[in-house]
Amino acid sequence: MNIVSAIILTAALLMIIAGMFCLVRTYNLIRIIIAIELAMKAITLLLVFSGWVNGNLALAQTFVITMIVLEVIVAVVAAGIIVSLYRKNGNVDIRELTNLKG
Amino acid sequence: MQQFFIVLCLVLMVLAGGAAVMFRSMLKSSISLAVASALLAAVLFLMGAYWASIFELSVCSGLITVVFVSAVSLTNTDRCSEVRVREHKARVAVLPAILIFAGAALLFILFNSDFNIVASATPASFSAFKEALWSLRQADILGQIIVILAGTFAVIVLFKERDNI
Amino acid sequence: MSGLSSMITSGNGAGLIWIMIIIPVILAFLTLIIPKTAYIGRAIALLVGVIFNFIAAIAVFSTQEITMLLPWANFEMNLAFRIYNFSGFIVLAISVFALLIAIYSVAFMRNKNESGQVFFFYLLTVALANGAVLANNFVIMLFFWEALLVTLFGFLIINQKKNVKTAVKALVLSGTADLLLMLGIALTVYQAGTLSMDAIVDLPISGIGVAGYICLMLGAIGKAGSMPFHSWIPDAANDAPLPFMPLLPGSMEKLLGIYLLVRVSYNFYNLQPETGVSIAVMTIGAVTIILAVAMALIQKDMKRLLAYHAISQVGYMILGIGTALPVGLIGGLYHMINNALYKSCLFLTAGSIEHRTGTTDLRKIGGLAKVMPVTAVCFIIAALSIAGVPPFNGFFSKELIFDAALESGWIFYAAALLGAFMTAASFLKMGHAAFFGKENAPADAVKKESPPAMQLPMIILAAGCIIFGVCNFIPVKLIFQPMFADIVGSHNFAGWPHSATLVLISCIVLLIAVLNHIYGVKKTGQGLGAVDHIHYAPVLHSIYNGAEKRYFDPYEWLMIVVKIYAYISFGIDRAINWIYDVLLVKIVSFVSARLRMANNGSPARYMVWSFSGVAFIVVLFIALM
Amino acid sequence: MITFATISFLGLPLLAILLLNIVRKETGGTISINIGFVVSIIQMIAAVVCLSLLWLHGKDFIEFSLFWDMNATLGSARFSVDLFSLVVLFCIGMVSLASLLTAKKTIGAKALNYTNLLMVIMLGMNGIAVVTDLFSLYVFLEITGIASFVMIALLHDKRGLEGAFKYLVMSAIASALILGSLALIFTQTGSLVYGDVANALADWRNAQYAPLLVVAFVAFIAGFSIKAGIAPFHGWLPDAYQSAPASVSVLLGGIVTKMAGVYAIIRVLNSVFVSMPMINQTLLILGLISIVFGAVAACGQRDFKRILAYSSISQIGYIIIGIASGSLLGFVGAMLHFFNHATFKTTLFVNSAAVEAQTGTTDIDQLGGLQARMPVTAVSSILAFLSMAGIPPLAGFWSKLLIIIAVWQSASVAGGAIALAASIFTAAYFLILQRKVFFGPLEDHLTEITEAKGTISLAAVLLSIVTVAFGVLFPVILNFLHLQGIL
Repeated sequence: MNIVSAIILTAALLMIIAGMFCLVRTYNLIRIIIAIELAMKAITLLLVFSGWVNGNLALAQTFVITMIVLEVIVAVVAAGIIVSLYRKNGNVDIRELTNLKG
Repeated sequence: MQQFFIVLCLVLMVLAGGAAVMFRSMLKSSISLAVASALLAAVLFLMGAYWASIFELSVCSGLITVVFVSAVSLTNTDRCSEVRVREHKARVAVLPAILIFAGAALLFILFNSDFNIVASATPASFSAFKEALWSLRQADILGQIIVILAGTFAVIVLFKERDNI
Repeated sequence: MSGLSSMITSGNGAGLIWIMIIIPVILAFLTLIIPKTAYIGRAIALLVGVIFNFIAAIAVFSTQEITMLLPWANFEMNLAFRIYNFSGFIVLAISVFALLIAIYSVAFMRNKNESGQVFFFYLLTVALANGAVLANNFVIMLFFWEALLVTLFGFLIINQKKNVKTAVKALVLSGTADLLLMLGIALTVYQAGTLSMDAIVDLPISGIGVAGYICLMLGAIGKAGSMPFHSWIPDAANDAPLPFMPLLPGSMEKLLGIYLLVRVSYNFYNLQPETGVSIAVMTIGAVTIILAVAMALIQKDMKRLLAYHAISQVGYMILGIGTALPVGLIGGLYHMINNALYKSCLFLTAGSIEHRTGTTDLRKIGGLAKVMPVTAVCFIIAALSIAGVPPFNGFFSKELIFDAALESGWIFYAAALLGAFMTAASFLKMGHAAFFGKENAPADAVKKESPPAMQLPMIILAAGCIIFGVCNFIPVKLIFQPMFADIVGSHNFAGWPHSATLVLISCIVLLIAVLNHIYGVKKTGQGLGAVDHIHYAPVLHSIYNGAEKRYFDPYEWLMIVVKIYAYISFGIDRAINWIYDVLLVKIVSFVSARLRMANNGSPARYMVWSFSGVAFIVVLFIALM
Repeated sequence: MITFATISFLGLPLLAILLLNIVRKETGGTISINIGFVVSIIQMIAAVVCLSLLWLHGKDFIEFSLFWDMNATLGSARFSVDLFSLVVLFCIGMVSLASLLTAKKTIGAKALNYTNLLMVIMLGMNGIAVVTDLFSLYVFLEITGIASFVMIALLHDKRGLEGAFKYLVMSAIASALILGSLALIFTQTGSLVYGDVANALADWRNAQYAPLLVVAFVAFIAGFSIKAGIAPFHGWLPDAYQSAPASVSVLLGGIVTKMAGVYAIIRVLNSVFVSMPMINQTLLILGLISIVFGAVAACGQRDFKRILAYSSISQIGYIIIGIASGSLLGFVGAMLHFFNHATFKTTLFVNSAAVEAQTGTTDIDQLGGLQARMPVTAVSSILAFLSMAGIPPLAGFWSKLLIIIAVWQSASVAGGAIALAASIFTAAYFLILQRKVFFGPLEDHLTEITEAKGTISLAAVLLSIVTVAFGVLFPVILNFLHLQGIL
């Protein structure tokens, strides 16, 4: 068992846990996106780690780059929706988002 | 020595991530995220993934932070701090559940796997990277083109079009 | 003839089968489309259909054996047809009767509103009957067989609302028979392991075979209109449009039913004489003969009387085939074709009288022999045939059946003789009442002979009665004996009956019938009352009364059972309904209200659900590992 | 011919986006919708052409590439179409057409943006259908996702933004799960191309990092379950469907979530995770939960579109248990139910769009007796619902039958019985909806209502014809599949 591998995996898991915890706990819409970004950082780490482990780092890097592009677009769209919601509701509180239920 | 730096950066990254969760101010939170991202870029560099590292540094810790900061400033939410009312017990109860499952998964992996690192010390050469990106991942390149188009339309719909209310 | 066949089939009979099924169907829809004002168009469509069918049937009859197989669906459900001498003959017989009755109908249905529907169902029936006879796969046969039920129902509900009851009755009774047939097919296929009809040969009638045989047999005789599936036929005689009676109960259903009965008894299963099953079949035949003819005796309406005879004559065929003796088989088949000839002829004469007088009630008509001589002569020939007077065809086939019945047991012979007596008596009565005696007709009657188009089929059928009687070697020696050469052997049943004693006894029975008639006419003073002394005899009177009130109608019994069943199931139904309507609804609405409350629209809650879903998957994985 | 047809799936919408943004904005509206018509119709034709060419040449699949030819080394992500993806591509064209027909009357000034995004979403879905690589699958999933968030928020109303945000958050969690799982799988396999992964996983219990793979499978199932909206991962789905504009919910309900979730699961189970009883069993149980949950929850809803959303959850369950049965029969059943679901659910969403366009509401308590006023809508919705409930001559019956037989045969008699029994609830919410909306006395404020205009009714009629024809001709289709050796 390679100690660095263990630490990388643990760090990735801690980041994911931090992200998920923040996701469930927070009331702020922007922080939800930050939480998702945190989880995505961990995933990036995992992707490069897997390439590092199996020796196919070049392929892993192409995955990471494509993923980053997607991540940015998601963040932009999310920010756009949040800003629009702010214009409608006057705040960015997730508890306001309960018009649709049942 | 390289491995020591990797571990150090990882620890710092986790700390920065924790800070991003814990800070009450959204601005500080965003900046912590950017720091975590930058540290991640360092880790990637140390692992030999240079181009991924460059992208991470420029796009994630740069561009996304800009997006967040502008969103925060547009919505004036930096001041309104987190309300820490625990209305939903289920939402709090989920934390131990996540921890237990994650911990179990980690232990399960760590004590059952055997990692033989094939090429940890040899960073991917540029030609290998180029070969991988251009010759093998045609679909992803098309995907990137389309997603950028999608982002453009999203910006048009969400920002440019004025509401008629 | 072979030149013609090769012209149509172009060397391959498969196309012929398609033509026989598809062309009538297309023309059937054409008759529906053609408007009422263009009656001539409808008539031409009908005639083209039946003539085409006739030509194709000749080609079919003259070709060699052809098997056609088109894979259609899984599980061996192939679109398989087979032409061989027996099925070819039945198809030919059907086409002949269809042609003659169509010519008659064209004249009869003129200026009637329902002609379009009648012709539509007429052609559809012909097509389906062809398919049912030629099918070589049980599923395909069942499809055509069941579809015939639809056209039967269609015929019966064509114009009048009051027919609905009769139509439902016919549907229920024939449907029951078809259900039994389906069950029989299931049992047979289970036993034989194949759906292909020509691959099922001589299964033993033992164990499950008994059930399989009995169900198939009941299905077959149910189509032929035997007891206990008969009671809709007399009602239909009153209500249905005229072409229906000679076409379906008169000829086609007999041909189909007996065709299947013969195939079931001699091909699929191996019916042996003197076995319990054989006696059971003969009993059904004997009971059908006596009961139906006894009812026929007292009828006052021509069509209704003929309908009862249509049932009774089936009894002879079943009796003959049920003996499982070669002579009985040949007699039964010979009687089948004879019956189709004279019974259609009789229905056509009844129709001819209805056409001119507007009624077939024997109390309202009389002495028509002078105004309708052709009809009268045809009627007399057909009546002599059905009564079994030599040298007409009925005589010869009945003698063969008598022969077989006597060999199987004197009681069956006695029943057949009693049936012969009553048949003769009832036709003496009917002929006397309708054509002789005092001239009598409703006021609006047209007192002249029917048009030539209606005379022609009657004349052809009457001539057929004579030809098949005098030259009985044509059907017996040239057609039936070669078909069943493996059963009959080299034995020849054609020519004059070999037992002079039996002939003598038959003649005595006929003589008694004539004497009885004279006695009855003397007593009541009119032809119609010729059998009143039997009708109003002490014990028989009350039985007849009951029968007229339908106390002995199996359909009525069935309806009583159904009513009781309905009453019981109503209670059960309420209980089940309560479970569905009240309990289940309450549970569902309760649960779904809870679910609505649980979904409070908060994204965090959705995430919590998802995380618990992940936990659930982990638990499942651990459990499954 | 075949190159042209295959390339058109990805090339044509791209071309259309170029064309759309060249035209002047003032006249852009109607022209853009018409360009959309052309694209979706060509897509349907191309799918049919490819299908017939596939059968003519007797091939199982056609591989193609867009920009340059790739040599098939480890990790090269080519495109490929086979029977299932062509059926799905046809569905995409069909549902897009229905959505466009609905949009023509309802979308108004947003036509250009709508069509732009529709082209992007079509590209995303076509990509999901033709890729042969798990990572590319993720990329196109994400594209489809992003375009649908924006489309839900297209009208910029409060509810739309809310639904879009909920979908976005859940979808992002799903992406994280899927991508994490892919990273772990990549550790083991060194490539994410379907075939390579399948080969590498063939002996996964003895593999080097096997525990990683177990975690990867859990994350994988969870991620795709969120995308597909399988209970209990379904939370976002009714909200997104309800809040979207009429024409967008046609698209979402008819095809988008099925592509993003269900198609991906079927594809991956069929060509990557071959014969892994653990995954199949898990999906079978999740599918059964989904069937019962969706149907029961639908019974209590008060909104037309929400009922349809919950019924989607239930119907997705059927598709999932079909593929989870692991047999070929189950696969064919799932494929056909996918097609049927695309048909009848689209019909129903078109109907809800018609009701919304004419009465201004989808709340079933405020509706009633519309049968007399909107006969086309009423009849087509009855047909679609009967098909969904599995009433014999209609299309839904056959696919459901195949699925239940397949589940039954895979030694899960209880599963088959539950799936069968849940049809009762399908009938129940169908009756509730029909009684409240179409049957009964006409509400007073609805007396002025007329049938929906032109294209909406046209879409409903066309889809109803497909439902009925497919049902009636089904034995022929089954026999054809049998003759082709597929079943």
